[in-house]
Amino acid sequence: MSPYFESYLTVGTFAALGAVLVMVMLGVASVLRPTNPTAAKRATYECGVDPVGSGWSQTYVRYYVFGLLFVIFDVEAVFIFPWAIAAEELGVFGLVAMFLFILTLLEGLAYAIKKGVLRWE
Amino acid sequence: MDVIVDLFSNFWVALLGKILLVALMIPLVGMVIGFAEMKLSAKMQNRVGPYFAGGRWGWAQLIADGVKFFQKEDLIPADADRPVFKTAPIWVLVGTVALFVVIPFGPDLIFRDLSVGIFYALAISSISTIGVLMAGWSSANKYSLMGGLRAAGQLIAYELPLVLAVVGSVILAGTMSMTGIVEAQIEAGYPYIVVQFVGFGIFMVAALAELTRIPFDMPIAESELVMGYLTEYSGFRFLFFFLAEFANMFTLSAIAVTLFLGGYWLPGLSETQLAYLGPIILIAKVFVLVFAMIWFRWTFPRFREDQLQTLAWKWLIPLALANILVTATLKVVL
Amino acid sequence: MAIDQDTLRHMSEASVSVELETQDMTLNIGPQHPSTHGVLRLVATVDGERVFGVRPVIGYMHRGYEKLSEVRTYPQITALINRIDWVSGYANEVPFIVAAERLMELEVPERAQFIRLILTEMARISSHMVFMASYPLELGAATPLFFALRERERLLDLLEGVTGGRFHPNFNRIGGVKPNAGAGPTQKKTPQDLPAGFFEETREAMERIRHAADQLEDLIAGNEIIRARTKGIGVIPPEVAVAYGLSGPNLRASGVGFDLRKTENYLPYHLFDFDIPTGENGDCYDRWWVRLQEIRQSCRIIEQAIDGVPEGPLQAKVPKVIKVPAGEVYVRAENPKGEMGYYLVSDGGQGPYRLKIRSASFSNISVLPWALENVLVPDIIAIMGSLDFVLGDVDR
Amino acid sequence: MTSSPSDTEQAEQVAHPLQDFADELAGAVGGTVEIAFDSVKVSVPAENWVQAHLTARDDYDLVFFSFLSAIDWARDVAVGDPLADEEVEERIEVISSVADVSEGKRVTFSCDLDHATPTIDSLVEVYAGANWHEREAAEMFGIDFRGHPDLTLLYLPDSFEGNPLRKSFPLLSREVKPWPGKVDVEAMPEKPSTENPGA
Repeated sequence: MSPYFESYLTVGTFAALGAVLVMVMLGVASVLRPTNPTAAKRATYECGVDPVGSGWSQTYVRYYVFGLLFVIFDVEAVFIFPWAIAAEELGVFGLVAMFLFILTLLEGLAYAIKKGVLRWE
Repeated sequence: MDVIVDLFSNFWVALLGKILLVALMIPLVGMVIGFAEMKLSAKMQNRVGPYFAGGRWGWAQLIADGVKFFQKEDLIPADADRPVFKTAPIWVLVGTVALFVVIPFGPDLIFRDLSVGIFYALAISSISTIGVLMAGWSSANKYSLMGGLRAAGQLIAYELPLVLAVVGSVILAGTMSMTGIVEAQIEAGYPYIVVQFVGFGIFMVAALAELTRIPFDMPIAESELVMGYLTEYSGFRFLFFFLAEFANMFTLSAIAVTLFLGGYWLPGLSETQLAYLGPIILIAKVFVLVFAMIWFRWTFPRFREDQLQTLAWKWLIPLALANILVTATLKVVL
Repeated sequence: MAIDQDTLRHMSEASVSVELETQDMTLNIGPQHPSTHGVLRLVATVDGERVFGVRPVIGYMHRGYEKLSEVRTYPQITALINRIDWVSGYANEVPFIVAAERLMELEVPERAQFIRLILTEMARISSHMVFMASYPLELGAATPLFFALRERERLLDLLEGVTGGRFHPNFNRIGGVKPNAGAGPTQKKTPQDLPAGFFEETREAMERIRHAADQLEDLIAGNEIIRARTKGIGVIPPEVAVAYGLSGPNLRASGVGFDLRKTENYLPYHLFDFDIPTGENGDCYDRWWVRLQEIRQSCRIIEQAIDGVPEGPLQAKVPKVIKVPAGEVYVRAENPKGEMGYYLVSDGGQGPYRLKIRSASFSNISVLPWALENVLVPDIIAIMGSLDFVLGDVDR
Repeated sequence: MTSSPSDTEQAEQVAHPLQDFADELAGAVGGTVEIAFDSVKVSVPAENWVQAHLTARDDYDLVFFSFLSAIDWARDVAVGDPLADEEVEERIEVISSVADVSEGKRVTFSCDLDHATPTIDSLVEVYAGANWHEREAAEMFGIDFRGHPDLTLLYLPDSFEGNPLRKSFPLLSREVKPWPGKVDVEAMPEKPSTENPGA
C-alpha cells in the first residue's frame, strides 16, 4: 500500500470514526432514555406561544454576499499557499508577483466595502 | 516488546490503535476542558462551581452530566427535516475527529503526517460549518434558522483570516507539513510567534469566531436567539455539539501551538527527551491557550453580527494579507 | 413548438411574481424568553436580521391590583403593592402610604420619614444593581452579574434586618413605619427601633457599594465591545421621551435633568445634597451610565441621612380602624424605575373607592414600538434591556 | 414632608401658590379648576378634551404625559362600596395627568362622560404615550376613544368580554372563595353565579 493511499485511508477512517462515535453513543442512549413524544413536546419552540406560521419561512439571507466574497477569496488563498512554500526559491520575482496579486485582492475587497456590502440596511 | 512493535508496524493494526486512542481522547478532552470551563468561570465569578459530584472538587460533575444526557429523551420537532436534523451532529463531530489526524504530539508522534497538513486542517475544520448550518435549517425553528445563518455567515467570514494567518508560518517554514513546521522552528531556534505575532493574534481571534465562543457566540446568542441553532436539540444530540466545541478548542489550540508556539518543542531538550515529553509539552501549551479562551468567554460581551463581519473584512483580512507580504519580503530580502 | 402568446405571458408573469414574493417573518420574542425579564412578548416583523417593527404584547402578569384594591383595606393594600415592582418592593409602598396620609392629613414623625427615605434609597440601589447585573448578561457578558448581585445581597440583608423581608418588606404603616420591626437574623432586638449596629453596617455597605460601582465601571464602561453595542443604539430624544411618559433614569439619560425627589415632597429629600446625573445622547450606554451614577448618588443620600436620623417615635397616632376621609389625591414618587404614582380616590371608607396605579415600567416600555423600528435583532435586546423594566410593574 | 394640617389650613385661607397658574390654565382651556393637596385638577368638557391637552403641552410646557385613566362613579356595584354620597351623579370620569419636566408642575385633566356609552377623543396625536393608557382605559372601563389607531385589548385575552374596572363587574374569585377582607363581612352568595362574564 502506498503511503499516499494510507494517508487517505487514515483520514477516511478518522472521519468515519466521528460518525460511528455519534451512532454508538446514540445507540447506547436509546436503551437508557425514555421515548414518549407528545404533540406538545414535538411542537416547535417559539417562546411558549404557538408558532406563527411555520418555521419554514422565507428569510432574507443577508449573508449570501459574504458567501460570494468568501468563494473568491478562498480560491485565491489556495494560490497563495503554493507560493508560500517556495517563497524563498522564487525570490524577488515571486515576491513582486505576489504583491501584485494581493494588491488586486485588496482592491477588490476595498471595492466591495465601498459598494456597501458591510452596511446592514 | 518486539512483537508489539512489529504488530504496530502493520498499517491496519496501527490504524485500529489510533482510532481507539482518538475515540478515547475526544470525550476525555471534552470533559477536561468542560470541567476547566466550569471551575475557571466559577473562580472568575467568586463562586465555588461544581462541588459535590465525585467528592473532591466535584471532579465527576461532567461524568454525572454525561450520564444525565444519556437518559434524556431525544426529541425531534414534528416540523423538522428529520434526516438532516438527525445527522447534523455527526457532521459537526466528523470535522473534529478528522482534525486530530495532523496534530503532532512529538517528533514521531502524529496520527498521520500529511504533506499538506496545515491545508488539510483548515479545510477539514470547516466541515463543522455544514453541520451547524444543517442543524439550524432542519429544526424548522425561527431562532434556529437565524442562528444557523449567522453561523454560516460568521464561519465563512472567519475562515479567511484563519487561512491567511497561517501563511506567514508556512513561508517561514517552507512546508505545509505540521511536523515540518515544528522542525523548522526547532531549527530556527525560536517559536514563530516571535516574528508572527500578528499572524498568531489573527489566528486566535479567528479561531474564537470559528468556535462560536464569546465574544463571537452570535449563532447561539442565548439572550437573543434563545439557543440559536441548538434550540430544538435535546439529550445526547445536544451534547455532541458541546463535545465538538470543547474538542475543537483543543484541536484549534493545538494547531496554533504547532504553528506559532513551537509545538511539542521546548528549548534545551534533546531529541530523545522530546520524544517522551513532547505530548506533555504540547498539551501544556494547548491548555494555556484554552485557558485564554475560557478567560475571554467569561470576560467579554458579544459582538453584533454586522460588527463581526466588519471586523473580519475590514481589519483581519487586510491585516493578514499585509502580514503575508511583510513576512515574504523579509524572508526573501534577508 | 407551439406555445401561444397567452401561455408565454402567463409563464413570464408567474416567474416574476415568484421572484418578487418575499414574505416577512414574524418572530415571537417572549413570553418565555431568556431576556424579556418575565413574561413580555414582542411580536417582531423581521427580514433576516433587520427588524421592521415590533408589537409588544403585555398582560401575562396582569394581577388586577386596581380592582383588588377596591375591595381591600389600606393595610391590606400595602402588602399587595409590594409586589408591583418586586425588584424594589419597598419603594412601591411609600407613595401609596403617603397618599393615604395626605388625605388623612397626618403628620408623620421625622424619624419614620428618615427611615423610609433610607430604605427607599436602598431599594433604589438594589434595583439598579439588578440592572447592572442583567444588562451585561443580555449583551453576552456573564460575569458582572455575580459582582453586582453579590453587593445587592448585602443590601437585602440590611433591608431584612430592618423590615424582616428581603423582597416584600410590607414595613410601612399609615402614620409611620412598623414599630417593633427591628432585629435581623443575628442581631439583638431593640424594641421599637432599627436593629443594633444598623448605621455602622450601612455605612460599611455604602463603602462596598461605591467600590462595586467603580469595579463595574471598569468592567463595563471600559469595554470596547459594550461601547460598540450600546453607543448610539436606541437613541430616544428628549421630546419623544416626555411624550411617551418615560421617567426616571430613562428620561434623565435622554438629557432631561428632572427628578421627582427634587420637586415632590413625599420624603424629606430637600435636606440632602445630591446631583441628578443626566445623559447626553439618550442611547443605551447613557441609560446604563445614568443608573451607575445614581447608585453613587444614593450612597451619598443614605450616608447623609444616617448622620441625621432624629430620635423620636416611629408612628403618628392613628385610629385602630383606618378610615380615609373622602377626597382625591395623586402622589408620585421617584422610584428606581421612574415615576410611580397612586391616584387615590377615597369615599371615606376603609379602602379606596378607586386606586389608579401609575407605574414607571408601563410607560417606559410603551416607547418600544417607536424605539424598535428598523433596528437589528441584537439591538432589540440591547434597547429593551436598557429600559430596565419589570413585568410586574408593567402589568400590575 | 407630608402635608400637615396647618398647610391645608393655609391653603384654605391664603391663595395657593399654584392658584394663578391654575386659573390661567383653566381659562385657556375653558374648564373649571380645583386645587387640593397641592395638585391642580382642571375639569374640561369633552369637546375641549384634545384642545385642552394641546394648549397645556404647547403653551404651558406640560410636555410630560404621566397617565390616563378613569373613575367609575356608580351606584350599581358588584364589588366594593357603592357611592356613599347621594349627591354624586353616576358617570365615568376620565382623568389624565400631565406635567412639566423642570419645576414639577402637574395638572390633572378631568372630563365627565356618559355612564352608559362613554366616548371621547383620543389623545394619541398630542401625547404619543397616551396610546397604551387609552387602550387600558378602553378595556377596563369600556370607553371608546375616537381616533385611536389600535384600540385592541391590552392586558386581557382576546376573547374577554366585559370591563373589569367597572364597579358592576364582579370579581369571580371572590364569589367562589371567601376572602376575609373588607366586604366579606356580608353574607356570601349561596352558590357561585354562573353568568359571570369574566368566567
